[in-house]
Amino acid sequence: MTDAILFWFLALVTVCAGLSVILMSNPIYSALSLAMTMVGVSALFVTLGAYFIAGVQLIVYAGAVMVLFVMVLMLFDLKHEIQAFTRGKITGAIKIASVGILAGLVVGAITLGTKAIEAAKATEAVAGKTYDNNTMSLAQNLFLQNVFGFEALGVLLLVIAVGTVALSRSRGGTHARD
Amino acid sequence: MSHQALIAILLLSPFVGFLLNGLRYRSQNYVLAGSIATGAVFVSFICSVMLMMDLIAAPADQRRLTANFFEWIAVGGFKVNAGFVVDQISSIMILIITGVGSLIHLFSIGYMHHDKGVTKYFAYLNLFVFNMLILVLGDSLLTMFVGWEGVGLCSYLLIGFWFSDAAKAAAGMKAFITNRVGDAAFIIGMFILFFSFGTLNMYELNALAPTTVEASWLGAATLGTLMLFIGATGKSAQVPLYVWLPDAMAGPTPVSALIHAATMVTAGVYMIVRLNPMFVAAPNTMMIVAIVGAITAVMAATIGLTQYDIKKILAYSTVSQLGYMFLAVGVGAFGAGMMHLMTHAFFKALMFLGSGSVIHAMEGEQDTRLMGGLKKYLPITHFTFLMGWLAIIGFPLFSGFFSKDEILWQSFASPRGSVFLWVAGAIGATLTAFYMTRLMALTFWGKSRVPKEVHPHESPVIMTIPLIVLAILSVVGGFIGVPHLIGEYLGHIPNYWAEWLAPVIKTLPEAAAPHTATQEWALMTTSVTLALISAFVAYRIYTSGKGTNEAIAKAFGPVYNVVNNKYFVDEAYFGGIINPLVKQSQNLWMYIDVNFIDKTTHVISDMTKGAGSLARSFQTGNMQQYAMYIGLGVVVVLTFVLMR
Amino acid sequence: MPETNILTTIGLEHYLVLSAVLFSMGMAGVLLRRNLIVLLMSIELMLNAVNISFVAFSKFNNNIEGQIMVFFVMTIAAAEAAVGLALAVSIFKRFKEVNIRFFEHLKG
Amino acid sequence: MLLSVVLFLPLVFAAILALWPQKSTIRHLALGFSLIEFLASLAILRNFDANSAALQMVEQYAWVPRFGISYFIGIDGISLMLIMLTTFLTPIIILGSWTSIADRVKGFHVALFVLQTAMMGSFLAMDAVLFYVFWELSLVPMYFIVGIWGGARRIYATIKFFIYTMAGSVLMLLAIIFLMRLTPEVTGGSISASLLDFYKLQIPFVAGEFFTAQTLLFFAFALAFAIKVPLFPLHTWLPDAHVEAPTPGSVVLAGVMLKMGTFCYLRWVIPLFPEAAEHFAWFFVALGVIGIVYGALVAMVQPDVKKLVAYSSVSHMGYVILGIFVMNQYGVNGALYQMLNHGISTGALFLLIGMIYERTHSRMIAKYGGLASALPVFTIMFIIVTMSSIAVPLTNGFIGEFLILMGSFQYSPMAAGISVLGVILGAAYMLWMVKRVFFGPKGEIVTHAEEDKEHALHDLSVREWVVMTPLIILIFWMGIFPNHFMDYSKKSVDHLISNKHNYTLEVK
Repeated sequence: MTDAILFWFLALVTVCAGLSVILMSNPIYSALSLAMTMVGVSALFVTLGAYFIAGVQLIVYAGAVMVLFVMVLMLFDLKHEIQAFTRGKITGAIKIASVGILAGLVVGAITLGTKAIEAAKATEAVAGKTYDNNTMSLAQNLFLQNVFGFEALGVLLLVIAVGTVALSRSRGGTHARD
Repeated sequence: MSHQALIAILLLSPFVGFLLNGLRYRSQNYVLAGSIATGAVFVSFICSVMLMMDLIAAPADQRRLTANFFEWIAVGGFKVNAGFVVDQISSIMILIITGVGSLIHLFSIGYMHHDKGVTKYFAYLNLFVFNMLILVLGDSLLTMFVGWEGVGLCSYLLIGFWFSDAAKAAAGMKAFITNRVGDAAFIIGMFILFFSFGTLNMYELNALAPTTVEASWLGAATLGTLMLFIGATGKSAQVPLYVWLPDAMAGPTPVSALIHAATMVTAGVYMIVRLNPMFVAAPNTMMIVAIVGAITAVMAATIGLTQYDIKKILAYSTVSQLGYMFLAVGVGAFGAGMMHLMTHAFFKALMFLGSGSVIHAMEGEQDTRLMGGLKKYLPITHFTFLMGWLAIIGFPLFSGFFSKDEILWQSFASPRGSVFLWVAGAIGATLTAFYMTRLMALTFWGKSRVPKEVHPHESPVIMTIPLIVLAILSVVGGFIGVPHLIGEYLGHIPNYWAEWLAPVIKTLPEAAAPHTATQEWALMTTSVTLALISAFVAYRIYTSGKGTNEAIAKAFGPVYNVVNNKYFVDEAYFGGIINPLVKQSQNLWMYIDVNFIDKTTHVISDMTKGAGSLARSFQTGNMQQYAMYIGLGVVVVLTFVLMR
Repeated sequence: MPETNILTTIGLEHYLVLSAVLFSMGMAGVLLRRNLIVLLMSIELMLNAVNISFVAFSKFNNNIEGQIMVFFVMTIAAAEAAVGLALAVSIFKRFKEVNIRFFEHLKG
Repeated sequence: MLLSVVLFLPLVFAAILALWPQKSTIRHLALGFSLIEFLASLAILRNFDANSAALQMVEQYAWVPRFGISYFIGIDGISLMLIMLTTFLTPIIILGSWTSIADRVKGFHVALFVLQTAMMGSFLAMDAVLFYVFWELSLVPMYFIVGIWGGARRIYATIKFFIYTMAGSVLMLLAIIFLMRLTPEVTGGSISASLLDFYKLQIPFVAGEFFTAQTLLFFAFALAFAIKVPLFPLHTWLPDAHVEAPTPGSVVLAGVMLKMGTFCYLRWVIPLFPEAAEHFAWFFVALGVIGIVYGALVAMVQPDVKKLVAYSSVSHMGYVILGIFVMNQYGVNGALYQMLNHGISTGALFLLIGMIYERTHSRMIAKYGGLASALPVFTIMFIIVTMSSIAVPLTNGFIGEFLILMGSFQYSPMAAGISVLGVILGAAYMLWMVKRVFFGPKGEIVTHAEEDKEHALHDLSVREWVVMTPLIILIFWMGIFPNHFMDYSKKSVDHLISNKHNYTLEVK
């Protein structure tokens, strides 16, 4: 029962924060709302028992990434307000409609899909495999089975670091004419 | 010397002359150029004489000297050698070509000495002789065709020799293209003969010629020879392809003498004589040949009546005389045709050279209305021209008399002749006498109409010697072929000519209707009398100064107008064929190429472009729109998956 | 199968639906907002939504691989944010604005 | 080995030229290289056995073994002379472009050598995929030659040329893939792209039905090659390409590239699809005849000398197609000969036009007139080449044209009767042009040149003499001693004609 209450509460917080990310016209508020969403998601990870991931989520997202966002926003010192939403009623309508239909379809797919999964579970009874949901097993998996991916990510991050520096040193614009 | 070597020297000597003069084309040393060229042709002449003596020495049935130099084309069953033959027919031709040719070369040294391109001129002239020798010596139709086109080329170059005059350049082009029309038919004729008889070698063809006369119009021999004859109408200036010859007078006068009177234009006659067994097998073709010859003889003669340009008169006269030769071969009198070919070569070359001498004296003037009374200034020219005149009007015992009389008689008496052909021939002879006398009267006799600033003078020796030699030949040349009837009367002179040619001439298979000597005498007297009367009338009219243009125009009205404009044949060709062709070609280009094919291509490319710009309209560059397409795509895919 | 209360028994589908809702919101943000920074934030939102489903699957399918994947996604997300923000900075330097319309030079 | 050396030597030369640092010696180097290449090809001529119809000097190495694609080249009588033509023309082209190509000299010569390899490759390749690679490769350098060194409308012309040819070859690629899929029938299970395996195929043919395998394949190939030839009505890219191309580009295009199309009819279309080729021969004969007359008529009214010669090419190539599709000894031998003739005489014409264009910067016939008095030697050369072009006996043009007409007469007297008009019209358009350009009173250009001492017209330079002399010699040599050239190809042509229904090439 507490699980349920906790879930519904977290879900509510996350969704509200998410909504305010996309609805707030001031990007600072959006950023703060995003931080709130991150925290909510992190808490959801806790409810799912993924403690390490939850921690990382807090540190990386809510900490580093969000600070980056806010710092950039501060750096810009936006003088004039950008129109919050795109123009064009028809495309806007199509966009909203497509998003809505997508959400509906996905939800529909989920309900259909999970029923199928339940049914499969009921017939096959797969759940025999033991599952150590702790940080150690995560680390073992990461550094044994997925060590190549891990290292590749390291390289990617290095590249990104160099690329970012290069980009921010450039004089700006995608079509630098001068 | 072996006859192979002789033939090689005969052929190559003018070619070497061409190369020598051609490589130093800038030189203006007319003596050197002329000596090289004349010498080259003279060497050939000596070779011809030696070959002729070899032939005479050989027994009558073995008079054939061949020289096979190399295999020219060999594809499948089609083999043609660079093979040359000297026999009874071609030996006469090479003598005429090199003999008359040497004289004309000699004359040219005097005539062309002031010209800047004199070396080039002699080079071309030598090249012409070379090609003409290939034409007459070639043992197959294809080797003959090599010379056939080669002389056309030289004719083109020589007519357009003074190319900076647009009209002269155009005349050269006209000659070449008109000849090409004939040549195209000649090519087809060769194909017909080759695919029917399997060879182009003329001896083999003659041997293979059908022995029974082909009655059908569609027989191989008939069609083949007809096509070859069309080729001959081009080269030998017969109706309907004669139009180039009068224009060809734009070339230097010795060229007209050599190419457009004595040699090249007779190639058609030579070709028919060469292939006489094949023609004999095709009576329909021969009928056409005779009719075309008769029409040409009369038509050209009538046009000749109205011309004032001294060379144009001679040109139409040439066309008319060529008509006689075709009339002769058309009725099966191949020997008479060849005979007239030779005598005509003498007297017409003489007259052309004479006219050259006159033009030379008149400082380039060719209009006979500005001449008259030149007799006293140009005694030698006048005298030699007089001989030529007597020969051409067929004055008894002059060379032209024998050949022309024989043709007229045969056109009546031959099994393939008819009285109509004789009448046409006689009219032609009468007209010839008239316009030639008119020419004499306007040029040499009567009162002088020479402009004051022109001082006519007799030509130098180098030009008069050829005139004298040709005059002698014109007078006596006929005696080697005296018709049987007259020969008896003159003291049993045998007809050397007929005997010489007999082994290579096929007699007509039809039996000749019996004719009496009286008939022959009567016809001969009639035609000669008519000619003399008309010559006398012309003499009276034109020496008295009555024969002005206006007077005659008044007398004959529209008829004169039509004739004076050469029956509007040139106009008809230009208006009916050439201009529409050019115009339609323009249309083809504009409408089919540019407006149809290219337009179609452009429409296709525009369609591609249109499809591209349609697709481009989705690529707005707006990233959010792209994201929307992704979203829509996912929606569509998911819908598809879920609905399944 | 016994009837379960949808409100009290929290199963896989609850998390998945939440994930779907968050994803759609993020997507709506990407499609509709014009501020480049907000756009990037919306992308982060979408990535987080995916992460939720990964972790949920990991839990309900007894498989640790899902969490590994989340780990990777986070790294990528951080990298993407860094590059995106660097681009935004470049755009800003030039136009003094971070409007998405400056990215329309891709027009074909 | 020799064949590969000859084939790839130009590519090596191109690489050397591309890396050559000294700008001033590029031309000399290129000329030297092309002469080496010509000497190397003379070695092929020496080693070639003219008494055999077999495929000689064969080289075969696996390339993509999975699909049976191999590097497979060989030479027979049909391709030999075209290889010789290619290697012969290249030094002449390089020397002929000595002054006319002024900028990007290095790039031009690199492109030229790459083009040489590509063209020879398409003559030598006996593997369908290899052939296709060379065939398409030949487009690229030509595209640049026209597009970079061309005239004012060069971009339009070069794109038109490229897309036209490309459109055709796409169909051919499809057909090649289809044929490769058929090959397991004859190779015992494995796919092969070898032309010799293709020859063994018996592709089903039903007369009167269009949608049968052989007919469709035939048209796929025939269309690709017809565009290249170019055959009426697919010819409109040619005049544009010729007019815009620089002189050397025109010479290569007319001299060799057009022959790739006609050659492939002999190498690919007729042996692979004999029934369809015979069944539809009338169609191609008709197009050839139309091309002859049409090309000549349109050439007659062109105001631009180069365009006139371009249309005359359409006419001449019409003869070649006519000769090929009458499929008898006369026709095919004549067509092969006419390919060489056209390469030499039209190449020479384009070179001459290039020379005069360099002097006067105009190609408009109307502006000329009276050129003969200013440039006598040039005029004589031009007239000689003209005579070759209009097939006067004792020049090379006559042999080819006569044999083709003869072959067509055997096939259908009517075809010969119409195409013989080309003989007349050919003389008409060429001589009319000669008359307007060289004869008559002095035109605008000549009077202008006489007044202006700086732009005075000068007659042929030593270099131009060297360019023209070999061509002039060949014109007469080929006209007087055709056997010296034809003997190499006769056996192969006979073999093709008599065995077209089950054509194979012995490998030697």
